[in-house]
Amino acid sequence: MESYLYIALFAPLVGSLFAALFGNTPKKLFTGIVTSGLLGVSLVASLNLLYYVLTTGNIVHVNMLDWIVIGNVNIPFGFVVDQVSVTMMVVVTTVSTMVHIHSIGYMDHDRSFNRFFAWLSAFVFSMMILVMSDNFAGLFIGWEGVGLCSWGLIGFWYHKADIEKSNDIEKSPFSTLSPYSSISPGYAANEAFIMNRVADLAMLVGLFLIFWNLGTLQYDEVFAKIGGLDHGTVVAIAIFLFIGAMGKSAQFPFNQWLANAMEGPTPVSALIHAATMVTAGVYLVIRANEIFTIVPEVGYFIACLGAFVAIFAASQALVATNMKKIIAFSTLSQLGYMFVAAGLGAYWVALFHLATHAFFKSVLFLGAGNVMHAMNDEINIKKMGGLKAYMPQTALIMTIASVALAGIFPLAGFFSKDLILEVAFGAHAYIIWAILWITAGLTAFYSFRLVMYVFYGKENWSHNKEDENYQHPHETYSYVIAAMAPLALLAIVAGWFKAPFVEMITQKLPELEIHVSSMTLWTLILITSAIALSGIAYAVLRYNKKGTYWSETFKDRFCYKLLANQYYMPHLLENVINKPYLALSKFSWKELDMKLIDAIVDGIAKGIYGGGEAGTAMQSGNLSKALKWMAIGIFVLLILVVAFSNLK
Amino acid sequence: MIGITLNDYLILSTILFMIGFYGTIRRKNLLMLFFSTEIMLNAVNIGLAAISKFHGDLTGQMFAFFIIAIAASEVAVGLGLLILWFKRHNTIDLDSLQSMKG
Amino acid sequence: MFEVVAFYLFAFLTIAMFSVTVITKNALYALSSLAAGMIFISAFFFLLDAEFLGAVQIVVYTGAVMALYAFGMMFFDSINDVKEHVANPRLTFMLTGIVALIVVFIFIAPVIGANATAHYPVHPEYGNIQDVGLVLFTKYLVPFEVAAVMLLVAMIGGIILAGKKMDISVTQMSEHDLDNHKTDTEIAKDLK
Amino acid sequence: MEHILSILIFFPAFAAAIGFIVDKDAIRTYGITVTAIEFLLSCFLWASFDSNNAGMQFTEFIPIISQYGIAYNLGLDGISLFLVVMTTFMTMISIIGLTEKRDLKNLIITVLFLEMTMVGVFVALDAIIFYLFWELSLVPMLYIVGAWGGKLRIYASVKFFLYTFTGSLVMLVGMLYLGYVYFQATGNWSFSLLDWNMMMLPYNMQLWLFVAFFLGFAIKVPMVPFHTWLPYAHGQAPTIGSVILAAVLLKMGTYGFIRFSLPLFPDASVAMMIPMAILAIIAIIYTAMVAYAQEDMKQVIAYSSVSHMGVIILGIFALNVEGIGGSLFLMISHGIVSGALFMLVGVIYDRRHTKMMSEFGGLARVMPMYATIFGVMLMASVGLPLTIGFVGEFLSLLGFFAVSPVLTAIAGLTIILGAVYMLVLYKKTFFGPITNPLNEKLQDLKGREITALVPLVMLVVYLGVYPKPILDPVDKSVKQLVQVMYLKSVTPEAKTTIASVNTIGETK
Amino acid sequence: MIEPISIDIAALNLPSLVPMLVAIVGALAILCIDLVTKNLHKSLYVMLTILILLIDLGAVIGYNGATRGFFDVMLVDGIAILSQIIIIVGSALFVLLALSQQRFHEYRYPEYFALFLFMIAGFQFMVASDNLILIFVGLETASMALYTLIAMHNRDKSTEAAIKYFTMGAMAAGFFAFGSMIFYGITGSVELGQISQSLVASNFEPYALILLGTVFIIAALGFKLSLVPFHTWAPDVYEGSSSAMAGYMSIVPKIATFVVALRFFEIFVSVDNAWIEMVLYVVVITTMTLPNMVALVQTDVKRMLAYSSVSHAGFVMGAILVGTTQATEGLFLYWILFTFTNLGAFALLWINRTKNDHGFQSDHPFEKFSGLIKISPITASIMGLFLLSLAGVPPFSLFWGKMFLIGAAVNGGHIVLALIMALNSAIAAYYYLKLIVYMFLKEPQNDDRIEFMGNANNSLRTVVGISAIVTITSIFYIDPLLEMISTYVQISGF
Repeated sequence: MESYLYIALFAPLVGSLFAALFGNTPKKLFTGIVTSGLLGVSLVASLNLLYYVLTTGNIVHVNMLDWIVIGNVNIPFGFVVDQVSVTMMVVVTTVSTMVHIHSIGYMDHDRSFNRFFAWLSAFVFSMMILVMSDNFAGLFIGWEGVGLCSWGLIGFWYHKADIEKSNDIEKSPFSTLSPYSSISPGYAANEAFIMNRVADLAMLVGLFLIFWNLGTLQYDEVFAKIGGLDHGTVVAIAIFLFIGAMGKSAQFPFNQWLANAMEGPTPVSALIHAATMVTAGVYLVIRANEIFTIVPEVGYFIACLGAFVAIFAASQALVATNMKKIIAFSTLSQLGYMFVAAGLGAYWVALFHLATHAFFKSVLFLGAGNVMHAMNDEINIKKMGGLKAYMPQTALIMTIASVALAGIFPLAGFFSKDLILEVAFGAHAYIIWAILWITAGLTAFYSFRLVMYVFYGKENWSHNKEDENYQHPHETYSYVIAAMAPLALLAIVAGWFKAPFVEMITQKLPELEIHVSSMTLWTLILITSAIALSGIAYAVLRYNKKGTYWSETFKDRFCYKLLANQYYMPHLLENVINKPYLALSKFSWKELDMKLIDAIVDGIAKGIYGGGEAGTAMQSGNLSKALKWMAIGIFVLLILVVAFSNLK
Repeated sequence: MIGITLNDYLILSTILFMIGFYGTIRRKNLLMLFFSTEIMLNAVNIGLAAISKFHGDLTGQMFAFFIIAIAASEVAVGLGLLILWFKRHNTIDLDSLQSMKG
Repeated sequence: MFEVVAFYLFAFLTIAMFSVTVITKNALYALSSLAAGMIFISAFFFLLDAEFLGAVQIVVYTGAVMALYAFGMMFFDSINDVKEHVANPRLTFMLTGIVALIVVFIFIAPVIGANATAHYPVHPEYGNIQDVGLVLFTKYLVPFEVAAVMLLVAMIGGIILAGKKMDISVTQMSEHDLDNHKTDTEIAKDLK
Repeated sequence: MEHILSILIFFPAFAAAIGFIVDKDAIRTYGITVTAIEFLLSCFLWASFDSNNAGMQFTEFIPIISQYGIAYNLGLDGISLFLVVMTTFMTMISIIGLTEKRDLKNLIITVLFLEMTMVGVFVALDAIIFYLFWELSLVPMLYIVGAWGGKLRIYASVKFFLYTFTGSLVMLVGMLYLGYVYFQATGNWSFSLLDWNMMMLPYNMQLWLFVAFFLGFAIKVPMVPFHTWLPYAHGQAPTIGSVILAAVLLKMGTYGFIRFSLPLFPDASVAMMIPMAILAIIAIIYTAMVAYAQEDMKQVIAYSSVSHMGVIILGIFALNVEGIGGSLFLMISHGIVSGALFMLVGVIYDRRHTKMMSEFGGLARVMPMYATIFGVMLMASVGLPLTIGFVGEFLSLLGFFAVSPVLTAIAGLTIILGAVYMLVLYKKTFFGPITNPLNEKLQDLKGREITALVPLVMLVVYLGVYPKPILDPVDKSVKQLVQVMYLKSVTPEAKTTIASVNTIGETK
Repeated sequence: MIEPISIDIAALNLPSLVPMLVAIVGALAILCIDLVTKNLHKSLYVMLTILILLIDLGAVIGYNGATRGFFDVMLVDGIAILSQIIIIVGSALFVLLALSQQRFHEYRYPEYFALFLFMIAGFQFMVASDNLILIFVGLETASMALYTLIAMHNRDKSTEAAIKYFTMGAMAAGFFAFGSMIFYGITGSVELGQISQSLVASNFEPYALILLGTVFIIAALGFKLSLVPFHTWAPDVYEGSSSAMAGYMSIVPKIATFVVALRFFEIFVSVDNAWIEMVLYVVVITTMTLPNMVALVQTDVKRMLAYSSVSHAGFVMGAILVGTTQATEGLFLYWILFTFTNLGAFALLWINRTKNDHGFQSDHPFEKFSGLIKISPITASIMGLFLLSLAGVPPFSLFWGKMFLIGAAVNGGHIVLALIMALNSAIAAYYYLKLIVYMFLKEPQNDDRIEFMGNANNSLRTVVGISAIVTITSIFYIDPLLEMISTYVQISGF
């Protein structure tokens, strides 16, 4: 089995390096094909492992080689394939394979075609390390690795210039109504990287805590010994690890980078910012469930935060017209769901939702990619409309995905999401439940708002070449659709494998027990589905009647502006952190370093020099002065005699 | 009856020495400046002679003798230098030699 | 009694003379007062029964030194008044005044050197000259010879410095001039 | 074999001496060959180094001033081994990548002399000999900065010389005093470290001596607030000067701390842990901010060096194997990375004769390979895992965490602030559209530059993935060092502290 | 009636006089040669001088008689021999500089070399006696000769320098006489040994009077050693006299005076008298620091070096303050190394002395040397070498001296002094660096007035070469040198 493990792990790396060889050369189709093929290999290997784990139930654990060995530290490159990681592996490889194929079509006109695939495969490799590592340090490697790749991919179109900030809500890079996802790809990339670094620091502290208390970073040993620590320490560990997770999973207050990350090519958003990387935080919590179960209070906090983020993000999606941002917000809110589950101790539920969400959300993004590709990178959903006629398959797929997202029976979303609500209810966290329930409605609404705006209604663009909003929409390549089909399929059927999944995963993760009568269960399911359906219904009907959602009067309201400006969080970052930090830095350079510290150093030198200039007065060159100096010398010495003649 | 002690001689010699000392730092005319240095040396001679008298020891006189010799030779060299300078600049004013300073 | 009177008299005279020397504006006065002072000093030597010193003093100073100075003065024709602008005489005066005070003050205390053993005692029976001669040509023979050398050095120095060869300065002449074998007189002309 | 260290020291000097005869058109080849041979020698040294022996190896001993106990005493252990190798390696690389045209001959000969002094510092076991090389290293650097530097070169070079000279003179007094103490203790003179390590010093004396040595080392490192010579020196120095300065000369200071301050003054070191850590943290955060404010690429990297040296100091004063070992590794990695970064800046400077970020933008499009390598080095500099930069930083912070979690958390800001200034620099320089028409036709890396840079890139990755070859010997020697400190410490507090920071489960 | 005195010649220990006699006789011989034949080339006299000096040196080194000689006037102990060696070797190297390429006034006089030898004899008497009279006479002999030699360079500046030196010297002579008189008055002796004994016997009473005498002696010696504030002559005299002479003055007269100072202060240091210690502390520190600072602002290299050697003198004076055996060894070690380095530096200035320096306000302004490395690399490198050595950069010779002295201070318990010494070396480094900066880091200014190596020829090059080699290879001979010094110092019990 080790061989499969290595294949699964290193195939993407090989692909990445291969593509990198041609990184600076013009487009070569085969780079795309080769990388996709290698990912296919990786996928097959992962499935193989899944089958193995599923059937035998034993786990594969290899220790490749030592990494850092000094003093008490002994960190190997070790990899483990157990029920949790294999699930992740399969999800990751599946989605990424499809995304790769899709990208061949999506990026076909891009001059940096090869570079794109190098980065993309590199990302998959890092992600694999992240999920397969058998110790926290290895996890951290992957953690940073995916960060790096997301930096490279968000900033993929680095050559775009910065957008100047404006107060016009239609143009400001900070609003979701403008065509710009952020100031510039470069800016977004750096922002994402740095924000993640902030969280990573916390994560590092967590690792240090673990190390200095337990002397190891290996999962199994840590989890074996963790019980022995005093509660406070474990709480600290849990909190720091979770802060790390918040960064990757863009939980509040680290959420802003995810929305801005939509600067990247859409497949990237699909793979990294929907399916895989952002879920790494959830994976960490699941992976470290032994730690979190000891400290339920932290878990509860996680759940609360998750719920808050769920509605916080969903609400922003209501008014946004930036297609990708809408989906990004929905991702964010779904992550909130997962954290609720994880926080309330339903780890496998979280993992389950993670998987299903990966499928339908990625396909949703890919669909969006098709649309933008067809509308040559138009991103404002209000400038689209009626595209169903031109790209039916895409329309179909996106609708399916949206339904799944909304959580309608029998699609994937239903099983996982509904479960989370049950968990919340079962944990007697009624407020959380309520929030999630509302969010479910909102989710259904905004996803269909998107679908309606894009595919139905009148065409807000023109066929005629003269107009500036001229568009020539067309369905994309068939193989792209073919690449999306499996995901769409999974979006439908994934939920049906709940039983075997549970059967497998509970060998690793704690059982889930919900102490509510089946009666209440059914009612819960009903009302949840009800609100979801009503959300869809409202979206569809209202659009068919009015063709729009928000009346002009409403647009001037504060709450609308608030939502459109993403709760003014970008402005906050800009004015409370970026600008003051720059000012402070300038101050410490120009004032402190130059005018104070260096000035003191030079001052001493100048002082001595000045002393020399004063000293030259003694050397007037006049003989009689010189003689006087001798006299003064005698005089001083005599004074010393008189003064200190007691010294002996 | 008051006798003259060694101290009296020493004080006298000091006073003379200081007169010479004063002269050296006051005089601007090099020639007169040299006079003053002569005075200083002579003042010392008195002291030495007196000490040798009161100690009944001849060393003092020896010393005085050598000092006289030294004084004489100083005059020779000093005058030589002065003449050299005077030939060039027609002055022996001390303020005339200030070409080097700082 | 005589000793006391003599001491104070000569003390007064020498002090007066030397003060004139350092204060007067007239070089001639200075010179003559210096000479007079020297002679009075020799008086002290006789008082302190160092006749040899006294003789030497008179011979060397009034004989040699004064003559030299006299010639010097004629050479520098500073017979008439010399004008000196003293920077700040008050400071100078105070400086020396204070120094003198301190020193005198210290000297008021008796010199307890009396107990010092005389390494080369005076033999009254010999008389000063022989006495001096004895010590000078035994113990102090080396310094005596060195003094001779010193005088020789001084002589050579005086001669060279005052000599004619110093009128022209090879140091300040370019190598080129030196090479075309100019005679010193020609060079001297050029310098004029 | 007996005298490999002496050979290692004096081969470059000898080569430099006879290099005067070599014609100036051939001098570059000459320089490369010599440094390459030197590097091979050091590799041979590494190969014949016994990793299981924690003590000094290849020792040599020749008395110089017998009646004052000064001897030509050399030795090498896991602590100094890689600094030597890194020195020879970076010197070779910097000469390979040399693009300077003006009197190349003098430059290369000077660099060779410099190499002698640098190697000497790392292998000297006698305090006076150490001081000798330490001071001597200033002279060639003065010449390099002053003769081939920029506008302010003379100010910069003189400042560099005087500042460090002053500090080390105070250190010299400390050394002499230590020698005297040893004389009083044992009755015979010695300035040999090995002898000094035998004696225990009373606490107060340790403190004073620590301060004396601190001045010497801290200025060299440089630690805030003694750092202001560095930006000038780097800003004005020619590329090769900056490379060697950053790669090797700065390490002398931190090496001095490990070699002298820790084993000789264990109690003082324990007492100074927190103060030093605070200085280091100020350096880390403050200079990171200053670096962010810079407009000149080279200055950014210069200040970033100060910031990284702060991390190294922090690791050293963790006083545990992890921290010290980590800081040693960080010295190596910082040497390679900052050296490479300075070379990269040099590349662009050769093309445009400016280092101002505002002059650039969008370079990634015209110089992709340059951008790639710069990116790699950037990531190494911000300490991305699997690059060389991570291991050292991780271990240093990890080590100090045992001392004070809170301070470590603050010091950890380095991974954020470091990312800030480096990424912003990268964005300003490489991202965005090409604003300046002069940059349209810039030529990408060419032969010599590639040959110089690619090995660095490979090292960055290789040692990042597999640091074991370095960590193993370091581990042994540092363990012994910590052991010595434990045994020599006179106050019980010190003993307990050293013990506690080295054992698991003591941290709260 | 005077009974005849009979003296045993053997008891006189005449060999103790031989070295000085050699010098004197040699001088007389030169004078006689001049009488016989005029206008001989200077090289003859130079070589004669060197030969005489060699014989002199032989007589000094070969001396193995009693320490006392000639009615105890002579005192030929270890430090006397050591200092004479320094004096003679320094002089021999210096006199080679007379063979300069260009012609200068003083070298046209055979008397020049006669005076030179007389001067050396004078110095030798100074160091080889503890009798204040002989010391005084020897000192004056040397000084007289020195004044003349300076003036014989024969330009306004040199005459001015000579007059200044002479006048202040006369005053200093007065001080010396006065001080000695007081000591004679107290102790009834003029021999330092006996003075010391009887002072100890009388437990330093009357104290005030003793200190008074000390003050005047300090002033007199301070003038010769150019200690602040008696140093004001030094820069002018150095500048006025030829570089060669300046270099000589910075070394030989000082070591002679140092020995006298050593003998004198030993009286007090041996009983570690607090007052002397304080005064020396003050004097040493000011003498190290003030000239250092003034040297920073100099525009002329020679003048800068003048200040620097003043500061070096202060540095060495520290050894006398410390007063331990190691310090005394340090003093001599330092001075031997300093001799070669400083001689080398001044010799290089001498080599670059040109006559057509019209327009420059002084002989060797810094600008003159800018970009020297481009014009004549070897000169620049060697000059840089000397400067680095003076600055105390290891491994060049003077570093060992500095280290040894600072070490002595530390071991003597004067940590503060040691620190001040160290910091002063740092200050000093700046002005040495200034010249290095001009030579190595600045571009040459093509100015036709500037002509390098104009005064060079093989003998001068030889001197520089010797100095350079000694400066570089110091690390190899420090040990034996120190052995020799310590043997000499220890036998004379300092």
